[in-house]
Amino acid sequence: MCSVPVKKPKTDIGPPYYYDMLPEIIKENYGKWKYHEKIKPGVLKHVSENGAELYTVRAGSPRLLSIVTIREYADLADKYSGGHLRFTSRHNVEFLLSDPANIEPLIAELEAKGYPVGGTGDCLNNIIHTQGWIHCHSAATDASGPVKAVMDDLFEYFKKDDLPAKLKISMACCLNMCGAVHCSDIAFVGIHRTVPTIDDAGVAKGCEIPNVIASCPTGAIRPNPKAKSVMVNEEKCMYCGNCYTVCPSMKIMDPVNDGVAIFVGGKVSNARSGPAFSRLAIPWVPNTPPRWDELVVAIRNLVEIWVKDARKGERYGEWIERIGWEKFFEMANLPFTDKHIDDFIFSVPTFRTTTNFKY
Amino acid sequence: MCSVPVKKPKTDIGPPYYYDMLPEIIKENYGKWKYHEKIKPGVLKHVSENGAELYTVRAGSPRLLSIVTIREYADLADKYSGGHLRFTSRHNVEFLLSDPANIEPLIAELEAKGYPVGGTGDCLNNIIHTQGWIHCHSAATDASGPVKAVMDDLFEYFKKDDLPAKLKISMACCLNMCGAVHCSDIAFVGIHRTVPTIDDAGVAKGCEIPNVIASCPTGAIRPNPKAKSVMVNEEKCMYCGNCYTVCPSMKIMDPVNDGVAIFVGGKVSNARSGPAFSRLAIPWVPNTPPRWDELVVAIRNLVEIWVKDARKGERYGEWIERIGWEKFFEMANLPFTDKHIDDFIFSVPTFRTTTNFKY
Amino acid sequence: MSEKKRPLLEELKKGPWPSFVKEMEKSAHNSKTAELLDLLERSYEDKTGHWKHGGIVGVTGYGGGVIGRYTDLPEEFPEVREFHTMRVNQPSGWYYTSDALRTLCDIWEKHGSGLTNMHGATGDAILLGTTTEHLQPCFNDLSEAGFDLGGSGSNMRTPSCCAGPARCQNACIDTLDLCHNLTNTFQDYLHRPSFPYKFKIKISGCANDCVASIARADLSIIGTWRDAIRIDQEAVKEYAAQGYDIQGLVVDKCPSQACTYNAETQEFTVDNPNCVRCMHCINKMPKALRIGKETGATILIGGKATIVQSAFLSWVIVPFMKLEKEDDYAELKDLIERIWEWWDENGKVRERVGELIYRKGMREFLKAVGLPPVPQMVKHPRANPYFFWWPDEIISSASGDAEAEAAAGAEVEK
Amino acid sequence: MSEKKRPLLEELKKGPWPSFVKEMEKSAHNSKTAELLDLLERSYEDKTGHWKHGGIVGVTGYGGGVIGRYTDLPEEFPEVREFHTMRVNQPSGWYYTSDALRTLCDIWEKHGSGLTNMHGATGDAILLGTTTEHLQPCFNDLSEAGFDLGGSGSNMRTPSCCAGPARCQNACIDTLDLCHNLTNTFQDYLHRPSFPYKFKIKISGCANDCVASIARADLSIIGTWRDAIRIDQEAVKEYAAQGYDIQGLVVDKCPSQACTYNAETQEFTVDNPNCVRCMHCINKMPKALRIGKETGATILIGGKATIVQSAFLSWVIVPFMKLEKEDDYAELKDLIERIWEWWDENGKVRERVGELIYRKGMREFLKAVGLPPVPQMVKHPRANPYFFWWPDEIISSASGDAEAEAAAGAEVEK
Repeated sequence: MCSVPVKKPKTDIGPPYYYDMLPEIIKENYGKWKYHEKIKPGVLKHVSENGAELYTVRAGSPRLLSIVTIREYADLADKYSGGHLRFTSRHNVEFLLSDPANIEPLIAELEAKGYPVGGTGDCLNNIIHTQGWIHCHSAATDASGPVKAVMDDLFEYFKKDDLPAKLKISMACCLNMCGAVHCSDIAFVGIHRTVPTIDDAGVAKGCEIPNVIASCPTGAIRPNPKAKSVMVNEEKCMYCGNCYTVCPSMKIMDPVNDGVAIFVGGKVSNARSGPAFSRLAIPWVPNTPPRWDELVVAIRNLVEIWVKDARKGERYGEWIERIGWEKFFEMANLPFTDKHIDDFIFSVPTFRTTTNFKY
Repeated sequence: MCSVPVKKPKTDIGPPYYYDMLPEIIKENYGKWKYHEKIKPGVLKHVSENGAELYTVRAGSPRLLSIVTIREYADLADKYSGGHLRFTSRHNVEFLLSDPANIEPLIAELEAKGYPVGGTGDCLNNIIHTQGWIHCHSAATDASGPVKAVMDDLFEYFKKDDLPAKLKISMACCLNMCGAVHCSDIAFVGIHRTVPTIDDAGVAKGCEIPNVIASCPTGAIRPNPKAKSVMVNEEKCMYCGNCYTVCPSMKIMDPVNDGVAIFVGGKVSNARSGPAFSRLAIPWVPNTPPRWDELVVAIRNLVEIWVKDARKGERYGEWIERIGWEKFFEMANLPFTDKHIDDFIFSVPTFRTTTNFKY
Repeated sequence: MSEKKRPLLEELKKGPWPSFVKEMEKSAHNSKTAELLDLLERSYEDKTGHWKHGGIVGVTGYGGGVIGRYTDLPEEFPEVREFHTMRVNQPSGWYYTSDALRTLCDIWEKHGSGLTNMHGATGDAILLGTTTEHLQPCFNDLSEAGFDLGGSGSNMRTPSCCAGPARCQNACIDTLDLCHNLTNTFQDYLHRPSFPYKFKIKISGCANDCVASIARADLSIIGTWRDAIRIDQEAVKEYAAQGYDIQGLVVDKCPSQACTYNAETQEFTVDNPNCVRCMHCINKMPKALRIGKETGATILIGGKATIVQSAFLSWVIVPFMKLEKEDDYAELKDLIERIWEWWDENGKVRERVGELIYRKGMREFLKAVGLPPVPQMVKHPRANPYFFWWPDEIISSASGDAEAEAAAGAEVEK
Repeated sequence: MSEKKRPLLEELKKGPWPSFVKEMEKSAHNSKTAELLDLLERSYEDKTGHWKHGGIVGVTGYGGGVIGRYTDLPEEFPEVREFHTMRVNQPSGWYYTSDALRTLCDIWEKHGSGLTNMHGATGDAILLGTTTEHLQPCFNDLSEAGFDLGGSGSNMRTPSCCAGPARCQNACIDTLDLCHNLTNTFQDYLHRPSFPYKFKIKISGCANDCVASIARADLSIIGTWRDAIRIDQEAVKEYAAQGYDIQGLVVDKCPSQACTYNAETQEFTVDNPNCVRCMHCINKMPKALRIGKETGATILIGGKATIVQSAFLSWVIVPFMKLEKEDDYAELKDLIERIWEWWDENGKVRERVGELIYRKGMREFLKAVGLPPVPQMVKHPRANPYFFWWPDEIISSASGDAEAEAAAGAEVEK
């Protein structure tokens, strides 16, 4: 046999050098930016110490991108921004323009192609999210679908920057909570609600039992020596699915009972107050593809009460901090349940150890 | 033999009826008090809805009282307050006067007998404390002695009510922290610093080994089946002495290494901010009877920096909250050590999860 | 005699604060007390205590109220070979007549060292130092004179309370009556230890919490109100006239920004729905501001000192409960008994109720004692998604189950 | 074809937000992507995912960078029987030229589904869906074109950073250079899993933390400064002239009350020693206020998402570190290696470094990595008295031991 010799690939070459990706205006003003202004939703202007002006036009994306779209981005960049663009950590694309005359034509073309411009300043930013049913083995719900449904509903807020403050919504399709879902103004998370179904033969054959036992945050898994498998203590299991990640024979999916939990009030920035975790608002809404109507309504409600009541400059959590969680539940017209009360490792510091509260 | 028949005592009769202890003016105005005023340090005036005026004169005590003193109190009460008095939760005695003309003569007589009048409003109140070497089996230091030494040194502040706010100091002679030592403006606590010395024979004979093992907050005790006793993991033991309480053969006293730790910034009242724990300021000062000079100097320093820097109305912890712990350690000229960083159950929520701090 | 024999303690007779050494010397004609001084001098030399506990001592019919204490140097100090403590249940609010105090002193002169604590951290009057053989006669005399013992060990400890409506305008509940009532109702739990561990009840009339109930009691009862703060605008004007900084010292320090003061009209207002009733403004302007009229108490649970799982402050379990003398505080007592029942059934040895709730979770506790979860129980809801579902909240078939959905709180207002 | 076959997904082509279904259809000439749509429709019907992981796949010489993925319905959907992900290490700050993007697209058209994420939460460009046999050829093409794989599994994950000094006036450090440098320095740790679990590094140029490093990274590097905020008083006056509410929106919201504004002189001042550098005032008045000149970074540790011990935010371990290009970031790299060494030695399988520190205590961690304890590491010191002593802090004999006393921090300033 005669095979074409394959050149051995170079390994460990590291990522492409970022500097080679930068437009001239950035190379000239690298580290010399003085301030920026918000021109309008989706458009920023950075001014450097020597007066150079850089314009950024931001457009939202569905995160899942076809190479067809990426090539369209490339074409737009060639046409309007000298071939230079970047992506943000929240799945937006940003074109880096040195000529302000190109701003409006670029926006027009983006919008015409269905790529909305917005998401800067006191806008709703794009929802950061995970893979869901498109690719994830442990997803308790889809990701792209619920995100699309919610963004369709809240679309106006992506385009307007007159919210009380930034609004960052995040989504994770299971308790692993990939991405900073635990620190968002509003976060929604796929959850399971039933204990795993154990395939004893599968466990015996394919899983390392000590690892399965160690994977459980609440110590609910113990050996089942007879079956060379494990058992789950139903009272201790809180359906996180970590055992399923370690051992696929601990099936955690339950199409009827899986659903979505909604958390509110987190933030990452240190501005004013330090970073904060999102806190449970709604323990469960059902999984209702294709458009997750209950979820969409619930999130719209959570957004609206904040828009209506918050003072200028108050992030979601800062607003709740001021009015109190008891008022939040009242205003949101949400039941407060035993699920809202922490019972995990650090529960005690969350208890109200004061008589200072509102009725 | 002929014995006098003993009458079988009544049990479960409950405490004396408080109402029988009250002076007429209180019975007449019970539940009808309208407001009170601070007349001067140690003297309060309560005014009722119908205009009645009740005067309270408060005097400090060393908590350990001889019946000789209590009889003196009784005589003073007969002379000045119609035979009525009460005690406070901080070891003060309070005479309840209806005739304001009796205030000054009572004070004069109290002071002449060595019972200082003061401790109200923005004063240093009496130190609440435990038994120490006078009576406690688990004391890591004496209680009455250090308290006497500190109160002698801070005496002026018991007599003046111009501190930034109330100042409540508490003392406990071991980690059991009897009394609300964990929630005081300044708290000092007897601590051990070495692992218990195990008397195996004593453990085998006198202690229930499962209880000894369960008593350890850090799981540092395990069985020693050979000796029918237990062993202590030196790396896990933090010298709380709880095992000693359960089993006297786990000797925890160490005269050379035992000493006193000092905590600051706690409060109990819900006024403004909710109740708060005191936090570690000084991990150890040595046990130096008879007058604990190092302790006295350390507490004086802690008081003075607050007196000097706090704004009117700021309790100790509120002051630190405003300036920040990093400034507190600087101002107090105290080293910050690895002991100050929590490593027990609820440690993680105490870590600085923000870049917001001062240098 | 003392100066030569006890040079270290002699140092503690100096200084302006009342000296406990002098107190002990006042009773030093009692041979026990004299030897206690010598033993204490020894501790000052050794830098260690010389006491052992253990050995069950008590009085007939009671399992608590007496703390056995023995020196570990009985040969050298035979008089304090036994030196037990008796806890005497104080009258509510620590009010006494001089006669009641003298009666107590006489009994203690007859049976003990003559040393006391007025009072101990438990609330009891502490009679410090007697022998085993004196315990029963001393109790008999106490009982005859109308005194009873307090609690010790794994039982309900002696309840205690603040000065209350007898001498405080802020008392939202009759702390004295409630304390007396609970103490008498639960005599059996007080005297006969049958719990996993100690259980403390402390009652404060308002959020100033003068008995530190939130820090020191497993069950903390703290008076509050649910209507409006009463404002006497004329008295506000008087404060203003005296140059009092109402804006700076009162309004600016309101934790929920519920106060306002109009410097021009000298009018003070409270946004009552947003007031958290912290007492600050009332404390600062007692002549002008008063608690509301519709009063009751907040009930909190779990407070304890350091051992074992570190100190806990009590947390809210009932935001507001009317406490009615008329029905003998039935609702509160019923709740207390349900709490004890659950704790008794589930608690390990030496596990405080707060530690048990931490271990089992509030949801188990609330369900067992029949309290509804409310946001006032938490500073903020949980951050983790690790919550449990009750079997009746789970949908049993693919056809759906409307009831379970409703139980799960899934409804959304349209 | 699609409308009849995929009615549920069809619903998600409606509405103003860009549709991921349309994106998929753009690449549906690829048979994998077409079948992925069908499989997704099935998931929408079933309300469950249809993916399995497991089965080690990868490229020669690497232990990570590829995520194996298989459908659990391989008979029905043979085209996605294997549907692996490749993580491509992004350029610092996600800056691209159009050519670089086209290169990536061409490679992915040749070897995969044509679907991507730009970018995943890890920071990498995600190439979504290929077969085992394409992995090595795809990698070869990527490498040839100047791209490398990112991390996955128990290794250093792909470092990422914010837009940095290329497009932000707040960048206190050169996040882009630092990210590139660390990524290259630690290539071996990135590609060959040898840690107890994943280790993420994220770098933000200022406390606004645009890459959420404090929430998402085990090691969070956040730019800051230690001198004074720069104030352009003329620009302040311009804000004032435009009617901007400087007092209400800037000064009153300063968390440490370190700003003042004099409405008469229109002067803005910062009390820098009491400033916590939170960025609020700078964010609100970017034309007038700038970060200081003496810049560096705060280093924090322990951030992670929920599993296992609930989510942690990173906490401070070095309040301020100069990060010098000149010395190749030697101090930081040295610290990172010491952290890895301790974690590697002490961590259990799947134990994140923050969880290990929780288990062992900060004192063990600090000693091992050689960092001094400072108050900036905590919100407040411990409340419990359960602290440990090192052997050399204990006095060994009754004669005393001055060194141990000093080590214990017992000195008091007179």
